[in-house]
Amino acid sequence: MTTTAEPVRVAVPPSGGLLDRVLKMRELAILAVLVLMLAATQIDNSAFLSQQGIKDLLLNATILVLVAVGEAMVVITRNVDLSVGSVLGITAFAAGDFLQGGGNPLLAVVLAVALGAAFGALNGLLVSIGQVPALVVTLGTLYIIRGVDSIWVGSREITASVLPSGFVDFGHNGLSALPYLAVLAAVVLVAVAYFLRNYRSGREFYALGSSPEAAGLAGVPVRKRILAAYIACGALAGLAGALYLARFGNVDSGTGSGYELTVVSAVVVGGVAFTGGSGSVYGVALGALLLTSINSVLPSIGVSSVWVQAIDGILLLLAIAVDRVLALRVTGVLRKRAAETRSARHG
Amino acid sequence: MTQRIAPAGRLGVALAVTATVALGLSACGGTTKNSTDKAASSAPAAAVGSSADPNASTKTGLTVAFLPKQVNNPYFTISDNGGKTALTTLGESYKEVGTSSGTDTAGQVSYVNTLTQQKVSAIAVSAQDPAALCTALKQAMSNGIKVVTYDSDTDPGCRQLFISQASSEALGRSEVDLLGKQLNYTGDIAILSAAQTATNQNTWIGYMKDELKKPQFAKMKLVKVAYGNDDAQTSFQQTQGLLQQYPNLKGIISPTTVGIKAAAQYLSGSKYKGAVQLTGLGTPNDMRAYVKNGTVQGFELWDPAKLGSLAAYAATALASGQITGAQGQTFKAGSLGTFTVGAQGVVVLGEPTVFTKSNIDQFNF
Amino acid sequence: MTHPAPDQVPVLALEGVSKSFGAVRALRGVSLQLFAGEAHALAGENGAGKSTLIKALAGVHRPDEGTVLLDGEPVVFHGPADARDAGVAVIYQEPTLFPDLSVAENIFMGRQPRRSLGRVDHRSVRAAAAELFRRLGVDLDPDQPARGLSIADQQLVEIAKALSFDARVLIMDEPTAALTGSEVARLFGVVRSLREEGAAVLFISHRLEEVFALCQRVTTLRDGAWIASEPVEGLGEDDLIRRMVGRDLDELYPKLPAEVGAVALSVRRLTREGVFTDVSFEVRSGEIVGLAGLVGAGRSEVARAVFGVDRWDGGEVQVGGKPLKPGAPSLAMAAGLALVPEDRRAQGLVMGMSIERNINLTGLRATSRAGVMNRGGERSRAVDWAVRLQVKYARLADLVGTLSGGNQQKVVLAKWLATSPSVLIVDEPTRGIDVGTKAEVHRLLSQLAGEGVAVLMISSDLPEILGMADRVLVMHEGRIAAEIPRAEATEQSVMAAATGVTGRAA
Amino acid sequence: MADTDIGTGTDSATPFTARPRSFRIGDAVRWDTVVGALLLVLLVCSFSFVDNFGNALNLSFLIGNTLPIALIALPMTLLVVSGEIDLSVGSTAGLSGAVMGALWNAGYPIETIIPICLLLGVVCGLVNGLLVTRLGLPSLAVTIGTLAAYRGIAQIVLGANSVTDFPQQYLDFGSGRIAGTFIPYAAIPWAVLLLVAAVVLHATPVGRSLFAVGASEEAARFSGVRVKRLKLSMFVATGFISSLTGVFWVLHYASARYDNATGLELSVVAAVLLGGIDFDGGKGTLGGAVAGVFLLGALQNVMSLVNVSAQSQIVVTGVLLVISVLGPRVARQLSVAHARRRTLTASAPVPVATPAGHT
Repeated sequence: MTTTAEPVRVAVPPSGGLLDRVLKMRELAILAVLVLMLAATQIDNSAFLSQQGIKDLLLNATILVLVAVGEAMVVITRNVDLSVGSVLGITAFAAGDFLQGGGNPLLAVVLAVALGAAFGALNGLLVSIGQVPALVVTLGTLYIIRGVDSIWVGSREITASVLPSGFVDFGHNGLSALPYLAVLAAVVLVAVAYFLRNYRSGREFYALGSSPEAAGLAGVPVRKRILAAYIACGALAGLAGALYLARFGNVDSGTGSGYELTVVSAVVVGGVAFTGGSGSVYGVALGALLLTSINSVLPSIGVSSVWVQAIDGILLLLAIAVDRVLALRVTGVLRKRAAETRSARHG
Repeated sequence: MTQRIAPAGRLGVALAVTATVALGLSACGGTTKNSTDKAASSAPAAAVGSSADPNASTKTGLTVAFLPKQVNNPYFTISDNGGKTALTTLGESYKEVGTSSGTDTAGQVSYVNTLTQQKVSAIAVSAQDPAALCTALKQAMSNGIKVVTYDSDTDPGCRQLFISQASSEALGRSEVDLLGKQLNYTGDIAILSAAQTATNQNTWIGYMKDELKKPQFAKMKLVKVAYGNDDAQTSFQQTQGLLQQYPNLKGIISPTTVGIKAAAQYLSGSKYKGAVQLTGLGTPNDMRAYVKNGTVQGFELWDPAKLGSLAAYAATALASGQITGAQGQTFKAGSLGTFTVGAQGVVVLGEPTVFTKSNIDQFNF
Repeated sequence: MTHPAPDQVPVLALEGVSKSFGAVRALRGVSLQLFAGEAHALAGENGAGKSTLIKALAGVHRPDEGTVLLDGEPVVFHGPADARDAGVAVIYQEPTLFPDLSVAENIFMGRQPRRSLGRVDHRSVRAAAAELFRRLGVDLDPDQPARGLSIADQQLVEIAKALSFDARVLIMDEPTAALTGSEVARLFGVVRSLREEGAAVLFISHRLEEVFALCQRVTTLRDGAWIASEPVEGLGEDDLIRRMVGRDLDELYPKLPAEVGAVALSVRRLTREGVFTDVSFEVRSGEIVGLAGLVGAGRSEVARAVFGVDRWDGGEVQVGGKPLKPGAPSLAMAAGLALVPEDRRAQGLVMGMSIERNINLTGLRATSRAGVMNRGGERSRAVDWAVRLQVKYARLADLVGTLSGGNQQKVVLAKWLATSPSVLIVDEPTRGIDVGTKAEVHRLLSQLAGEGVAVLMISSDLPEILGMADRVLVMHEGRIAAEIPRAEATEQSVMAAATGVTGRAA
Repeated sequence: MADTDIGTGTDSATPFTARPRSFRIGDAVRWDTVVGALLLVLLVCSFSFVDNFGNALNLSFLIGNTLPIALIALPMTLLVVSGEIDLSVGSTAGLSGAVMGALWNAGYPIETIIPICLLLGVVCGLVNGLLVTRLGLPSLAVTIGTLAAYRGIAQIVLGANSVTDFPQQYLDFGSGRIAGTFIPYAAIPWAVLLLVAAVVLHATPVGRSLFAVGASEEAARFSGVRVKRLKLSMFVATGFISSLTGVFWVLHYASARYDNATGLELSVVAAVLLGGIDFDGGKGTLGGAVAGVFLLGALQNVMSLVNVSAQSQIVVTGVLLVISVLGPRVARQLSVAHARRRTLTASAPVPVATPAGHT
């Protein structure tokens, strides 16, 4: 069965995965900035990249990476979840309370993840049913969960002494410079990236964020996917809560407050745009690593911690400005290429 | 028919004009800092009306409200409960209100206003900021409400009494001595404080620096003051930064229960455990695990419960007219004994207790 | 080329289908049968109900009355996905794709071939997409992102999607509007091959010569009602037009001659990189200049640049002899220019606002004293112009979105005529409005020219261009390809210039 | 005379019908009158049942505490109506307070300091506005960035110390009350600004253009509205009022600290949305926003008086916020479904499960 129209063969330059190349370039840019910064710090203070130093860098980043990856899944579907800070706080205390009562650590982590997923489902239902702007709903649930957390926790506190020593050791031990927590976070990161890259529902997250109308037309179950994204984000925030408990050994009613702005910054610096449909979780992990490294780099080169917040803010502004300029240039290139191929085709 | 929208042009111009006019106006002299810098009202506000009558009977049925720097903070929970037990023994009623964040001055002011509204007999407050509460506290005092500060003071003019846990000087100097003994007076040291704007922290650090000028501390050098903002994760990362920036740091003083706990947690999980000494102010329950595993040799604190109950007794004494806050007056504080009002209305609880492996198990707070 | 036997069961059919949106009755008891292996044309004026019919077939709308029949059995499509699973593929004129995803993913979204453990088999997705493009005879790279594709390429992706699930019914809504001569030929080749494989094709186009070249049967709709379904063979073009329009042409295009005055709008060598180059033309007062060309030829872009919505890189625009600074619609309006934009719903009106407020959006300063708007002045201006243009509305405070397409277009015209412009640019003035209102709009344009207004009319509707324009400019790929006076302007001469095939047969 | 414009293929490629919005205007007004009524009911109940709510002292406390949110809610309402948002208002207020403290310590006269702080606010607004309008960046991402940047700069400027020795007559203006009444002095400039904002939004070309830009930016641009300049001036006005609030905050609490007004932005956004301002732009009234601000303020005051803990107050604010946004939309969906069911009763009454196009 051949088509009767004679195919018009015109050599179109192999553009290769232009889309992927742009994405890779974006991730390489963050990696370059990160490596440059760490190298400069190492020159200035040789103890910085010692075994303990590297271990601390990775440990600091694990919590933010987990929550930022969950948040990225939601932002890719063109939504946002501001309640992750409160979810982290309440799930950390829940795990601690369970452990305090003599529960086994593995079950405590599972409990934290389940509780996080439950809050994620609440967010997902509110956003997908009411078709309500996600920022406002999750701002509401941020307050609600924080309030419930402080009422339930009150002035109680989980201290390292009440936790099983194995759990706390797990929090800071590792194989030479590679802490267990970082390995766990890496496993979760790769799993989520693999899912988003290689599974239908994962691709549909991107489709939903890229164009909600086209997604509806293509038969993508919009509400189910939004709900799934929020449940995953809540579950990861829950897991991060359990790991926070292991790492810091201390949880009270204020844990995690204000964390959501850092998480959103990591997601945006990591190349996932608010407009949805683009960016990768690897980029977000690098963004998280970059932000937390700043908090470690500055004290070790003697810059007072006063500067940290200003630098984080300026870094975020730079990232979104660069993204915008990059996007404009890429669209220009694509349009020019489309015009060339068309005129070449029937000159 | 031209139709030009100069939408907000006029608004923008209006703003710029008002700003420049005011700027011009001020050129001809204005109230500057030194032109108005008369001495800030330093004398403690005397209790309104009645002179002190030491043997007036303690009134019952008073309501004393505790307003800690931060609700849900374990340290304040212990101290406020101490106040509660003292008040119930005296037959008064106890109440605790406060903000959930330690740096929400606006919130603390609105709580003082609310308490004034509810016409409580006395307020015991640990101030987040020396001046922010002044207007509100003065308002309360003018409504006949007795004001006592505890743990963290305000300007003397905004309260009648300050219950100091231990004299700031004693605290500052004793922490340096404690660390000096542990390092046998050699090596670089650093301080991990709470929020930059915490008044009691800055006063203690002042005395620590003065103590370090003494000859026996010649070989001990303070290299850095870091701020953990009373947040576990920030204190954690600040401790990390200190050790990375000064690899041969020998000792850390952290005069805040949150800071010392986070530093201890970091040290006990890193290679610096035992190599770097840590002391400061911490609660026995928090630090018991770290004293046992050798991360911390010794630290000190006062008993917050005693501080809370002394504040309660002082407030009741004021409300019953037994004292007015003037220097030299004395009042009984139940099992704690009698206390005399020092200069500027300061009442000192006593010497801090030092906790070490040997005596830590006798304390439970 | 077999003709379907009369007793053959239609693949997909509508029986007595009606659909209305609020007060507007889009379809009234329409029946239509699509047979395997047959190309069926759907003819009708703008606003005759064609798009609503397509959406009923595609499961986007649920008919109020009547049923959809699949292989003769009644069926209910709960959404576009049901229709697609039943083998119905639709190609809209401006396809909705995922701009951030690659072309291959666009085709197979939701139906990606999978390998072990349910994982998407990216290699076979890319390979299948390449195979589909080869089959369509086009060189699109499967990894190319959909963002930035020309409309022609976007349509190819939609067609490839239809091929990918072996669609049994292919519905194409004005697919050739943006295609050049060779692209149209290639598209027809694909349609013919699909028909040979047994697919039923429903083809909608304004260009009657395409209907006669491709289709075996044609159904005509007018004002939402079924007029006729008959074989194309033996049917004359004029009979078809009369069925579509229901009245003869000149009543539809009442163009009165007007005496032409001085140059009101002059455009010199206007250029915007990659969009249009070296465009020069003049419009005199009292003259209606038609601007024809294919979709994507750059006509709307020129209008937007002249009006100041977009900046330009080179050239000069003069209104009434005075040069105009680029990039400021407010300055253009002050100089007496007005633009009725192409997309009525997104550019012409603020859907969330009332009729009164929409009309006054162009006269905010005019109806206010000392910076504060006065309700009375605002109301009288709106009522005056709504009545003058015979807008049918219940209350001025109603949302403009509740009006029919024709009335909405009148509100846009009212909004701009209220600024009494000396130069009026109208972009697709009668797209998607009913025949009755269409004639009124044309009468209004002709009357305006008579009063000395210079009118530049952009339209893809050739009969409208030929009927209304004193002079016809034709644009092709961003350039002025030809200037044809009214006497010599015919469909052939204009289309030849528009598709860049000057001289050679289309 | 049937016309099939709605959802025709040629018009908008998306086959989804435009959401029938016939009662949106009615709906928006209805919501903000609901909030106004709620506020009245709350005040009446509190006057009668909550003891010592009604006296002058407490009312002045209530107004004093709510003023910062009420001040910033004015420009924020105009900004949200035009479809944008500014989360950096709290940090701008903090920065202007910090600069005020630093300059005061450096010995500058206060009459010079205050205009400088206001000018600083204009600059902060300009930065936000230019990034959003010239570079076309989303205002949410930009203002999250400037929230951190401005707060960081404030920390650098003032760092450890908190400045408290401002001249007494300014402090009195900041926290004092007009003799005999419960009206704080500072409420007067706020009332003036409220009047200005109400006139600008509801009775001037600027206001009408804001509604048009919020409802459909492209249609507004095609009608000659200078969208970029309009949005820029809204950001500048927000920056200016935020710095004014920062100055008021310092005088009201008699202390300039870098962490003043932390988290204020979330309270302002919550109050404005509670007042019925549509987050997607194009709808809402200033009266609704002010009602939202004072409903939240009064609620918090009353809850503290009846000893409701701070934590549960947070929960109440969160619940109110979710209801204020979910309420109108769900109500609309119910009535749309109801309307559709009515028109469908003729044919097979099958519920329409159209995929939810996510707006």
